[in-house]
Amino acid sequence: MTQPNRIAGGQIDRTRTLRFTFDGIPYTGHPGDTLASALLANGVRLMGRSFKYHRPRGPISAGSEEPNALVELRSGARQEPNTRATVAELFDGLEAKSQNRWPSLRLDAMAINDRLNAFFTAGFYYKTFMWPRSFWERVYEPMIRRAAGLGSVSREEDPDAYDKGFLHCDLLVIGAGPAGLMAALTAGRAGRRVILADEDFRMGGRLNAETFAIGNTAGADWAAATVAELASMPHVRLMTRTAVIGAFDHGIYGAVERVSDHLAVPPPGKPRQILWRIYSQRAILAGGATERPIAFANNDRPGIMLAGALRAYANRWGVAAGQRVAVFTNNDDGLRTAADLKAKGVEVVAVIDSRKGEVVIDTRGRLGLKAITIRDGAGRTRSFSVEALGVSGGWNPNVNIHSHHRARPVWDAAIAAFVPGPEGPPGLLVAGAAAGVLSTHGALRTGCDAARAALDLTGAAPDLPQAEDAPVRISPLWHVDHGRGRAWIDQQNDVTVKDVKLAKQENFTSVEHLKRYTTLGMATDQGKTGNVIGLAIMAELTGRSIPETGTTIYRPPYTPVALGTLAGRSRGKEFKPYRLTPSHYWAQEQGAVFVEVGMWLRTQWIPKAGETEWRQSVDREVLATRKSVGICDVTTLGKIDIQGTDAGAFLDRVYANTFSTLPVGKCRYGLMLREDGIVFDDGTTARLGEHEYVMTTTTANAVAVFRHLEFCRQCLWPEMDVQLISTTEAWAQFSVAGPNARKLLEKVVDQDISDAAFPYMAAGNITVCGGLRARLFRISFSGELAYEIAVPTRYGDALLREMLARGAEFDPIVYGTEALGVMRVEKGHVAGGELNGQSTALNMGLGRMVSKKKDSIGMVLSQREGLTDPEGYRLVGVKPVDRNGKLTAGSHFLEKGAAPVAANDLGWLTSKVYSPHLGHDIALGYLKAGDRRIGQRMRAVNLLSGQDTEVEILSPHMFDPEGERLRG
Amino acid sequence: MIIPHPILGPRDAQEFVYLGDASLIDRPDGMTAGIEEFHDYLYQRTNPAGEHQELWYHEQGDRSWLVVTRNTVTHEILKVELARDVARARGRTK
Amino acid sequence: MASLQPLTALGRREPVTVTHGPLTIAERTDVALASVAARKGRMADLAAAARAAGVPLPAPAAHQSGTPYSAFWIAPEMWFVEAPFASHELIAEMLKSALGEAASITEQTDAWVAFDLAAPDLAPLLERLCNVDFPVVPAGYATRTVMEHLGVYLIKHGAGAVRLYGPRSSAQSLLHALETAARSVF
Amino acid sequence: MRYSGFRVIAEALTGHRGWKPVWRDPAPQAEYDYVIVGGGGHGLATAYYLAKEFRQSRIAVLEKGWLGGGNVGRNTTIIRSNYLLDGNEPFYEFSLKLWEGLEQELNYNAMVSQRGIINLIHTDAQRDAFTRRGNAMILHGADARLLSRDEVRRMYPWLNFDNARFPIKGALMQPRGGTVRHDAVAWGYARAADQRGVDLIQNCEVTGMRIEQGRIRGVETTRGFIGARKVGVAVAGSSSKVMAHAGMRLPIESHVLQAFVTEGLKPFIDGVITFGAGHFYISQSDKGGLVFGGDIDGYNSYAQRGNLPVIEDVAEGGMALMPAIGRVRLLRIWGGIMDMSMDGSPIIDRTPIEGLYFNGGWCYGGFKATPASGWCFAHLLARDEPHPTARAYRFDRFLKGLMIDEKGQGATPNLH
Repeated sequence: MTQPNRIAGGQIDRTRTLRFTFDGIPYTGHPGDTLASALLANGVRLMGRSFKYHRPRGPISAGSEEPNALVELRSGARQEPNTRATVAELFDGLEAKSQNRWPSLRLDAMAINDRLNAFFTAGFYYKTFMWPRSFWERVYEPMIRRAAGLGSVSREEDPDAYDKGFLHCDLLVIGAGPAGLMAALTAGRAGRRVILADEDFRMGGRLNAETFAIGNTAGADWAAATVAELASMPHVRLMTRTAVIGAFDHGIYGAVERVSDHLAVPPPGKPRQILWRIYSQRAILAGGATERPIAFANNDRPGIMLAGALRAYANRWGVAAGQRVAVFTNNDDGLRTAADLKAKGVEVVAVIDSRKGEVVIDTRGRLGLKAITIRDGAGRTRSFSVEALGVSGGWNPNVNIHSHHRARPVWDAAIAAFVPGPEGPPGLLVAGAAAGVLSTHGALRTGCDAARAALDLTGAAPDLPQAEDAPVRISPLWHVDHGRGRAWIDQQNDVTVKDVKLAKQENFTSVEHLKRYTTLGMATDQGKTGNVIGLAIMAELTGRSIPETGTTIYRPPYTPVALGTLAGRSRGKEFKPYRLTPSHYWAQEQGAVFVEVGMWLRTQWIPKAGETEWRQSVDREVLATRKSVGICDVTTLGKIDIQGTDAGAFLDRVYANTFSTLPVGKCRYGLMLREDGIVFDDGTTARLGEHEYVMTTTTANAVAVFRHLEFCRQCLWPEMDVQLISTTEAWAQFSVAGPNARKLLEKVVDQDISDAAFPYMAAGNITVCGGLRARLFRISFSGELAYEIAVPTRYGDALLREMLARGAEFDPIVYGTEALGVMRVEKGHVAGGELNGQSTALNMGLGRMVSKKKDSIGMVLSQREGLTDPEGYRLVGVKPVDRNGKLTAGSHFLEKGAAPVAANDLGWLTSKVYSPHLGHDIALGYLKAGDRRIGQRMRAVNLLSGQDTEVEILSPHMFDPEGERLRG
Repeated sequence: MIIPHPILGPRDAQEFVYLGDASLIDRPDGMTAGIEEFHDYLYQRTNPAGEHQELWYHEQGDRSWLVVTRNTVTHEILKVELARDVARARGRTK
Repeated sequence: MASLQPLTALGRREPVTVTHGPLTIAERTDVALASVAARKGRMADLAAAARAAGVPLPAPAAHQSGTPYSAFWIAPEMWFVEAPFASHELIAEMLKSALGEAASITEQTDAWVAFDLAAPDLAPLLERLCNVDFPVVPAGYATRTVMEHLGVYLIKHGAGAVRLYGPRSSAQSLLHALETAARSVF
Repeated sequence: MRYSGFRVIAEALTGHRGWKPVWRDPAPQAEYDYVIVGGGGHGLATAYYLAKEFRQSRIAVLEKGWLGGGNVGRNTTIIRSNYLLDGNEPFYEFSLKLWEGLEQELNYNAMVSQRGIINLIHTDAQRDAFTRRGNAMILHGADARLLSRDEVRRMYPWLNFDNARFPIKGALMQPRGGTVRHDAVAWGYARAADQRGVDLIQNCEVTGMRIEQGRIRGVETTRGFIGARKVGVAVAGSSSKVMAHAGMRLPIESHVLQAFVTEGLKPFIDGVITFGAGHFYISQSDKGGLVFGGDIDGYNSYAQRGNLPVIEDVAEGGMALMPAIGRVRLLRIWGGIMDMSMDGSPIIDRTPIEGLYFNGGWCYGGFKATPASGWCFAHLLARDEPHPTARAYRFDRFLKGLMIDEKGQGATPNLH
């Protein structure tokens, strides 16, 4: 296979040939090629279609600013829509497809839009599709949505992995062109830690695309030598294929390294890309400049590209985009393209210099440029047959990252472009073309100066090598008035000069209105080539200056970033870490079903052989517990060790009820409010010593409660003698409940735990199994005679096995969170559904626990009228009148016969279970004035399912209301 | 953001949990103050565009509560103190 | 002690050691751990008692090795003290009797899983995991940091030696994160 | 001029020379009956409804920058009325009904698109809470459906059903939820208000308030003093700054919320999806970009830009839910300033200063509220009494303990 447009030279490895396909057609290229350079070498100019008009398009650039040459790269689950062919590194076997066309790139049916362009002006959709009203969602919008977008998503899981990481340095240099290289060299030679990052796979920036000399070597060779010197410095990190995407606060930069994108697939275990957070108090933006085109009629044909890109393809990649070319420029830099191409033996048929009054006024060639028409200073027109046209409208410094903190760039009339202003992210300096210094020598000088300034380097500045230092000679030209066709500004979104004119006509003259109304700059290139032209034209139309017209806001990321990269490893099962309980491995052996509770995996129930429905398992666990004894892993409850001579006084402040009076060796249920008087959390707290308490929290609030206690300790009462430490994971804790709980525990506990020795609400340090330190609390969530026993976590598994083995005569079972839930609802204990952050102690029937005799968090504001309304919600128990009736948590209470409207809404069911003991569904609920409705009948209605059940309102204590069992 | 911790030096703000205005230190005494005073304490905020004293908790660090003086427009951090020291200076005791 | 067979944080009888390329990750179950916090206004008393008992109380962000007690700073006037598990399983009681009423002491041994990382240079691994500027901080540096959403204490004993304490319940997740990063880096 | 398909065709055939400015650029008059501070969605809607529904005149909207430049121009464009509490649901349902007729009302196509919103369920507790909420919605006349896991899977087969850390167990769906082209809302209201004689004054920042004997007399602006009988402030994000001119402190903090859009893609997400186990919600615009967001950054800020941790957190949620979007590229991140209130719900109320009215505290729910907020604020301004659906949005609800706390997070604005 030949590459007809491949010419001599370039930084490609011609000794190796890479095979690839585009739209199924095989081509070849070489290492060092991009997909775009390789396609151009093969004579392929047509690479894409535009968004709105489906105009045939080829690349206009040789970099990440590319709006046109977007392809679907790779296939299957790795399909990557909207990939810029101009930066996609060629690899053997690369597959690419064109997008946004049907049935084919050359013959795209949707190109009908181009014929109808007179109707599809900026914002036309805001003015139509309104009649008839029902047609919008049924007809018009589906039509619009079908046409939306460019590339398509695979819908399969991305098979590649992504990493994240953190880097620190003294100086981050963004961009490895002459300015960046010089900055890194200056800092590196001074011994500072430097990171030099460049989005390209080859460092050197424009030096690779130009024929300039630095000193007495070619610019590209100087770059390579400089890179080699930097690579020899251990404190310098060179990062190619690494785009800095944003400047965030306080010297944190985001950067994306494309580790494996130049390979067919990443090596096993290796990531596709890495998101680096780079911490650097000093950084230098040396991101260069982006050339901008000039708008003229039909300036969007494949083969028309930026003059600098045309020369980059020739110099760096050895590719002539066409055999016959022309150049259209308003500045000296465009002339370099003509000179370089001529030197490469390409036929340059015309150089159109607008400064001489010459302009291009039209072009021809539907699928690729065939000819241009020019008009000279005297008004004469001529046509030339060409395959490529290089256009240069001047260069825009890449101020983007410098503006990420919303600093506005300032207008520099000398180069007719915006340059970074005095404000910007603290610590970020700008050098080289990014600073508006467009010569090579200027880049070297400002790169060196910036590094010295950033790092406060003293001593004489080094001698800089000789380099090109031509002045910028430009006479701004934004669009050519002559000519009849549309003149594109934003090629991808098909925004043309006439759209800007319409925006002006309709008074969308603010630059933000211009952008939003016409979609200028909203395409995947974010207007890197087109924005300034658009606002310059608006400035002309409104009679304002360009700086008065201003720019829109620059936002991260500098170049689009794969979402997988930003997520890193946190996806799938690794989205969040797991927390496993001490009995997890035992439960796994038993075939337990687990449930996510926050990060924890808890045993939900443990099916036994023959059980086919989860209810069978749960009912069995409940009944066995209530009949004999059950064990439940409650390690997930938060445990906080609270010590100090003021520990008791501290607890009095943070709990609504009193703890300073709790005797040593006892525990008490505690209710914790937020300062706004709403219940925050609950749990039991035990006093293990004069100055030592251990608090338990709910599983969900363990972290928040600890944080809150630290706030109280450090910010509110800093002189209290209180020390806090979490011990949640240090102890494996099991609830042992049921009539035989004591008998079972007596098999493992070394001490006397008779009712007399260890009465209800006793707590203390004990030993088990012959001397292992442990803690025992006689508390009950289930309503049974119950204890919680804790041992150091490593012994938790063994203690569980030991209890089951030694207590085998009692047929102990291990129950999960479902059975736990059943028993607590039977007892009317509040939990998740009731502790909803919206309910007061009064709502829960615990109003009397809020002591007014002492100051505590939330005490005062809990007394507000809205929170003490006698008609407000109260916790109630609920059962169906017909014992076969079904209840659903979340159903609302309605009176019998009441219409299902909000005015009749009396409350809702917070938690529902099936009570195997009672033989029917039961629930807890918040009911308006519920305390006065005990015994009444009403309905629990679930309008989502149509369930409508007559219920009786009960006290929430539906099982053993006198509490005889737990004291047994 | 990076918070210059008074003990530990620069630390990534990701390690911290934010609470809000440092006036939350000035909790009234519940035995003497009434609902209105607590209302103003808990709910009303100056919310300045500019210098703001605010509470950050070093949850993934040393568990210190800090009072950070930060510009809410530029995010520049002007001062960082241990909240406990600030609380004491404001006369808070037991 | 007693008849109960301990289980490691990874759910096994014996600690796990895994290697990947130059890296070794060794679970350590032979470390006893307790927190020691000065009671209000008793720092001088605590310091004296600790000196007498041979318990180091290093400066912020530091670890200090000793025999049998080593320690690292975790919060103002608060430390984690390490000792050999075999001899000091009852570390909290031992410290209480040594340090008296000047300190609040809490057993922490089983709240954590400990991993020792060893490789010629751990920097490339750690830069994928946490934001500690590992090459720059000195040996003896101790800090809390975050790895894949997990709060972890990191102690640098040298460029190629690090001890991590992660939450015990997430031992599996932490090890998985370490191994994944190792595969990615080495 | 009236917009229609015929007009578009007629203009196309005559070179589009007939299109008129969508609004005038009037110089401010010395005095108005009503001065609305804030030319965002809420302020423009307020002015429109004042003129249209309440037959008021001599109305001006003062905007410090460009019309629609506040949060109406930087949000994730979602509309819904899937609220739980009595104080909220009627208001948001009223708003949704107004959205449903908005285009004909304004003769402007804002692309109100009711393709449905689902809130995913991952735990039994969430199902209970969503059942409660779905019932509350229906009781208030809104629409709601509880979807099973299989129903969700049929709708969005490429969500992570088989390898999820927090498995999907179902969803609460509001079929009438959807999206609207956000900028067009501002432009539609602006155009319609302008046509009814409202003066829309851009580049006019309020720098002070003239208050005499407890009564508002007008506002000082960068374009001079403008007298007013009544002043309505609708500047969410900057509420504390503007109300400080009247010496008021508010139960509000300003926080930054980042939002995100990807490169344009062929359609694959039809409706709006909200992840129940992470901070992530997403829809796909008519242009093809995935528009998504998550949590606020969490610290007080007026900077209109955020930081990496939340960007990463949102992406993690996205990948956890939709592993197919790993290779989709994020195109742009922006930040808006939210009035985070103390209970997560807004305020539309009188102030202690006679003639000064306040509308704010929208947290990140302001966009969907735009029509009802405008209507209810206009109602309050014109009649001096709250609209029935906005009665709960009072300043004194915190004093009285009548918070409207959907999330149950209490007086911690960054958690709402």
